[in-house]
Amino acid sequence: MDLSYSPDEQAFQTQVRQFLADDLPQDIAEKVRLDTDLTKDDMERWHAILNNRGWLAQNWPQEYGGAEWSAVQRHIYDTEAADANAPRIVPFGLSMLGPVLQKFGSKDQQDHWLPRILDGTDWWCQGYSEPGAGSDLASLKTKAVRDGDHYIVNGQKTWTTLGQFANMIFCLVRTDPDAKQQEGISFLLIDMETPGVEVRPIILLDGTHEVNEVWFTDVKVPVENLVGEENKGWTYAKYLLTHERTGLGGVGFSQAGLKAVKRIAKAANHNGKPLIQNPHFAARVAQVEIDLHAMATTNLRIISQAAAGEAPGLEASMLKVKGSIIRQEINDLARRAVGPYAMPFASEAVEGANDRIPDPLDAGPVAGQYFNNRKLSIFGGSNEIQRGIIAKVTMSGGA
Amino acid sequence: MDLSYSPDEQAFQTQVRQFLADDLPQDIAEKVRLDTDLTKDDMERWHAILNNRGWLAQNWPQEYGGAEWSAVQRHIYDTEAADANAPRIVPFGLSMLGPVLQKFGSKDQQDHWLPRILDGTDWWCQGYSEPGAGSDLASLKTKAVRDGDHYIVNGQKTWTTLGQFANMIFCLVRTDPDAKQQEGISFLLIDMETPGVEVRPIILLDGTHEVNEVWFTDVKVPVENLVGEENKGWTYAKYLLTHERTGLGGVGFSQAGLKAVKRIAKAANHNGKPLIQNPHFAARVAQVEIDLHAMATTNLRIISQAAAGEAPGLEASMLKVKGSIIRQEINDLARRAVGPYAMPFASEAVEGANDRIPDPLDAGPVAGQYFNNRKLSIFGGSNEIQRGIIAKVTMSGGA
Amino acid sequence: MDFNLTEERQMLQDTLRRYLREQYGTARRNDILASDTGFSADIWAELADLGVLGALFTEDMGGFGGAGFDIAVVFEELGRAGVVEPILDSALLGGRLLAAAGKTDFVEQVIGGALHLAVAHGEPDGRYDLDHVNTTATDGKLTGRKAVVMNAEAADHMIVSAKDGDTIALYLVDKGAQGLDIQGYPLLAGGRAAEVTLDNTPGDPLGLTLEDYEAANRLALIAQCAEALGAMETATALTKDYLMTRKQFGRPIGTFQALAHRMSDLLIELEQARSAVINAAGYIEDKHADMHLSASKNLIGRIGRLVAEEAIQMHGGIAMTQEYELAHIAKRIVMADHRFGDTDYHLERFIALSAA
Amino acid sequence: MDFNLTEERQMLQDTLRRYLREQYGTARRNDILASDTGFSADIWAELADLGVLGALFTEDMGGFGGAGFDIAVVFEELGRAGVVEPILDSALLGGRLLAAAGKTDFVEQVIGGALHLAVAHGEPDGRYDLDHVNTTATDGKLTGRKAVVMNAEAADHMIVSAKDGDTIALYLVDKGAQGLDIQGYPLLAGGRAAEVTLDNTPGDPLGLTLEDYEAANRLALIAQCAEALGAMETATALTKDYLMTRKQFGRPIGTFQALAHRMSDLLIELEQARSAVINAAGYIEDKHADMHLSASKNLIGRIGRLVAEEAIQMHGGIAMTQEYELAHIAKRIVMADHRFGDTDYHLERFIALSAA
Repeated sequence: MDLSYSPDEQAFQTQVRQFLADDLPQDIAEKVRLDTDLTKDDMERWHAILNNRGWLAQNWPQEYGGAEWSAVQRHIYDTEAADANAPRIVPFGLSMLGPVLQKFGSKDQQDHWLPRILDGTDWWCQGYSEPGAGSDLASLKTKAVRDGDHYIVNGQKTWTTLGQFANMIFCLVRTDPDAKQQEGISFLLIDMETPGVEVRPIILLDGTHEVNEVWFTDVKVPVENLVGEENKGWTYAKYLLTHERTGLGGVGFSQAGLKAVKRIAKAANHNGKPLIQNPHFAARVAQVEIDLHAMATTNLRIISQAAAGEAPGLEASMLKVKGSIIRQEINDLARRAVGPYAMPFASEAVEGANDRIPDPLDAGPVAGQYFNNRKLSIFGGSNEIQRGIIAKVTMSGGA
Repeated sequence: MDLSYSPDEQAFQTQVRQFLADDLPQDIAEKVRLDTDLTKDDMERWHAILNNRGWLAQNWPQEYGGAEWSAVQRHIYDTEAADANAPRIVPFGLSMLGPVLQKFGSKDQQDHWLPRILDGTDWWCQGYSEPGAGSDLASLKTKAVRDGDHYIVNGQKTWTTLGQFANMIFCLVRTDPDAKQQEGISFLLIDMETPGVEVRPIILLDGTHEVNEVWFTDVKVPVENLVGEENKGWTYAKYLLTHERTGLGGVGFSQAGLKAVKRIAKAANHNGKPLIQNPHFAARVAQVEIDLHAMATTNLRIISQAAAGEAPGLEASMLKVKGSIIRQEINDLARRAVGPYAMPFASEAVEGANDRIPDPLDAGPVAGQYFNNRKLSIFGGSNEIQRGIIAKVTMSGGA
Repeated sequence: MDFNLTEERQMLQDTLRRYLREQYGTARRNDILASDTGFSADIWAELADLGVLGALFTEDMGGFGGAGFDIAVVFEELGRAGVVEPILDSALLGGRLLAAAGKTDFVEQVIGGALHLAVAHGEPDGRYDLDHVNTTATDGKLTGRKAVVMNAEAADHMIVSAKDGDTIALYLVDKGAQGLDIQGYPLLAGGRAAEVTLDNTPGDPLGLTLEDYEAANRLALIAQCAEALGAMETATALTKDYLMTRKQFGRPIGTFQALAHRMSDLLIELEQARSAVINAAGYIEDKHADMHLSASKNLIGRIGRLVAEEAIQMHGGIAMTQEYELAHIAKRIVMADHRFGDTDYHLERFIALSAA
Repeated sequence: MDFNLTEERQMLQDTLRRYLREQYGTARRNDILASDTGFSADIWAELADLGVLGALFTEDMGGFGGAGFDIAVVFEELGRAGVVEPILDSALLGGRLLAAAGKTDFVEQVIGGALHLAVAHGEPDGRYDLDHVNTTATDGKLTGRKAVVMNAEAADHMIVSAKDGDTIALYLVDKGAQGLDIQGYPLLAGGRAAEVTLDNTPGDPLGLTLEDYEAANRLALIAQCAEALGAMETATALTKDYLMTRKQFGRPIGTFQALAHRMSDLLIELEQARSAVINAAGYIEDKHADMHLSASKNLIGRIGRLVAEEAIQMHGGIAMTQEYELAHIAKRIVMADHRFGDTDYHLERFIALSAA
């Protein structure tokens, strides 16, 4: 048992820290710190900087241009990046599609699409969820019918994150309507500029535009955009869901968030003293800090297992549940800390509103973020789904 | 809307308070305050004092010798009695069997049994629960087979509270083995001195002997001890369960418990100051006090509805859940307050142990009580059962 | 003991509930939310016509209510419908302060719906502390900054607290007064507020002190608790409906035990919240009124968070979208915690007051 | 980073777990609980033979372990089996204090299982405060009262803290020393303690101060956290088994969603508790060791209450009976909060230490 980093890991940490200090644009970091919406250009700029350093595709094998980092290295990067207010890497091309293409795509597909992910030619989004299907992917209805060299796609996807910036979408579509639930599904790459694709914004409850509906009406997709075999899409989707399951706890984000809460609470007045000295507020902060500290160790344990080749199973679900609870609690503390200044409303979706919002504690839109991050326990397999998985596996004697 | 007592109610309160000050034996009150087990004699003594005053059968009609108090009067008595550390009235004869006999018993049964409840000739206990049946009364297995002028009873009851003191037990028994679940059940009065009745103690986790198993082996019960009609026992049991559902929140007990916690926490040292001044402890106390204060008003609202003739339905389940949570939280605070002195173990079940336990804060066996009162959310329809009832009724549009 | 509404209050409740159900649906409100002023003059006038504003004042003041339970009834219904019009600040808080100052002509206009007010008391670093006032009054000229002043832009007059020497006193400042600067902005849960700067701005002394402000603030606390309760009732009802409508694996998700039990807990807490509002309104004349109010605001804050979060969680994705009714209601509930002292503020005050 | 046990510790864990599973079942333990001494001399001797006591001491001290993780491994297993023998107080706390005092001959006897100790530090009104000592030492004679002294009756020697002038120092007091009065009683979670009165009782100065006591207390904190973790593992396992065995409406109650989800939450918190123990053991040499220990003890206290209460609740009636295994285990978990500072005590200390 040893909780400290090895000399190599420490050296890597120093390298990452130096890179962030040197190369992370300050205007972008400030936006991240204040939770101001990043523009497409901001995100592309940061991807290019990372790609230039060879650190964009952190989990890809080197043969595809990846950094091929270990789980511990990725953890170190995540922690340092969150601390430095670096934007997160947009995961759809890099963490999700990339590994699927590397495992199941044809040589042609790999040669064509992977470099375009790295150099930013394509912006990918994910077409999994459908209205009414909730977390139950197997019941999806979007149809793709083979017609010569093409599929004709009809249907609707929803909760498509950053779809407004994307030119490509990877979709699960039903290719065999007679097959049982999870069979008859295929994995299709669709150019969003094809006629019949329409993106409609969904404004979230905090006024932000993060997610979209994507509608398909007689959209023609070349058959070479099918990944792997027809009707085997469920296998690829599952691979994607079980792959890349470290980091689900969002330890780095929570650590950065807690740091911000403490800073705000040191500045905020409460009965003539800094709020952080108020024992009730301090108790809340301390308890979530203690929870987070334990979860960080749980996270490292899982990473260490992953490094040893064990696939994280239940532990990933556990981390996702506990991680979302902790992050949401930190969001709650932040909104409490600013007091009445939690009420003013900043949103890109309300024209010009961003400029005029008073923020004497330099906290950013903490109440908006509180509401926005309710998504953490809903999207990507709700906490109820995760609890169901944990119970099912454990009770059947699996753990 | 008026939250205060009427002049009549205030006068009644004064009367009750005076009675308790004058007539409640101090040795008994001290035992109640310190949660020392009461002897059978203690309980009988207190019943006799109440009966002498005409206040023993508070909910009985005057024609049967009852006080026929209103719901508000009963609430006032409960609150004052808890505050004065009066023992609770043993409910089996008075609150449970009495109303059933008055509603469904024959004139002979009423004339014979009701006076014996009042004067203490009989000590009743309840034979409902059976091993393995949990809160599901309909699945009970104890059989009564008619044989001439008698029923022959075989089976086992469990969780029989104070059965060790009882000479009579009212039982739900299965008289028609072919009937569906809730049919074919009868309500039978059984003399515990009949051959074939055996009472075996169950020691609870805090070492107390409160509940028992009662075994029946070929027990002969005269047919005149059948209440109402054969195979209609479920109806009477349900009447009993829906009757008398005010007071389920245990407001008086919680108020007395909270008062004790505050007294202990004023005396207990924490870092050189009284524990009650510790903000974390004070916050816990304040929150439960606020919860309790709201629940007291909820309780009064339900009592006021009951007084207006509305049957408390869902609200009773709600009170039972919230009331148990609040009482258990108060028990938790009490055990925390005494610090290391929560560890010593006092139990009547351990011979002589009671005398030697150090208790510098004069708190009684607070840790034992903490464990003992876990029963509040388990016995009498667990909180899970209550939540199920609330959901079922509400979701089907009932409320 | 009596837990029934009087006939008058029952009628007021029925009328207001019916009016809002018919006139204040999600679409109408979304239009109001998106408007420049952040509130509807038509709704305001109609509420005045219905007697809703008059119910906030005693007969002495020219109204026909004014007691704790009148305020609770009105604001529970406003909360149930997610009303964003600043009735709490403009009519109740502002109006009752002017009534306390004996400005009967103004109060008459408030009741009639013609006069809009704002109350500028809190300051940027004052958070929830009532006695934190750094704005100064010198020879009737006010100088200082006021924070998150509700309805400042639309107000005909503003009631401003300032320190004249050691004493906090209240002043009436006219719209457009010299040196008055109003920087408005929208609010997350609807409506608008502003940062208000006064620079030697003339103010008319109202003859009111901090104690008078505290008295009006007590009524605001009842109103805020009741409004949150009403919103919680809507959140709970929406969730109940959703759980019985939405199906998974062929049955309503509300029949799954985990959600059913959590729904039960919400219903239990809703009863607790209702009792908290009754206590707030019922003990307003009690010598321990402040302790009761803090108890209620603390409990409403705790239950509010639970209800808002659980309602969103049990809905899932749909509740994350701005256009769904619950989104607005949940924001009203949570933002109620940021007014007149939050959960922790009132916990601390309760501890201090109950130890005294 | 490395989260694997060393081979030696893995072996110790396996051996101890197997031994306790075979030799320390519910029936055997119930006999021990009902015995006059409250512990079994046979078990003690066998644990010593297995090397369990030696694992608590470094090689320098004559043992073959003594690090944070050695202690954690031992006490997690003792906790898992609900062992009531006072190894924590007698062997670990007492033994390590004597080791710090250089009493190698005594330590050898402790490791061999021949010597029993008690540590008398806390006082009746001291609660969890480490520096609260009113017992006095004058010319080597001790006078005062010590509270809830574990294993006092069975101890061959007692380590007693007392104030010599302004300094708190530790003394060795022999069994049967003059003026030593021991009033023993059983404990709710098993074992025995005593109120100890000293009246001019001769004590041999150990040359140790409060700082030495605090150092040994850190190890006791690791042990207590690990013991509670082991007990929580048992409570969780028993609950899991029960949920899959007990049926209602024809299916295991664990397949009902509400219980299944609550079980999942317990499993999640159990992982948190495991991490808390790893942190306690892993940061014992860190300059922020006390902060880490307080974090762990606080978290173990919070999770412990949850696990104990939920395990009982999900079992229902059966868990309320003394004879069922969970009853004892739940008591061990909850009573762990009353040793070496409870949840609130360590929350406060964590706040103080993390602000510093």
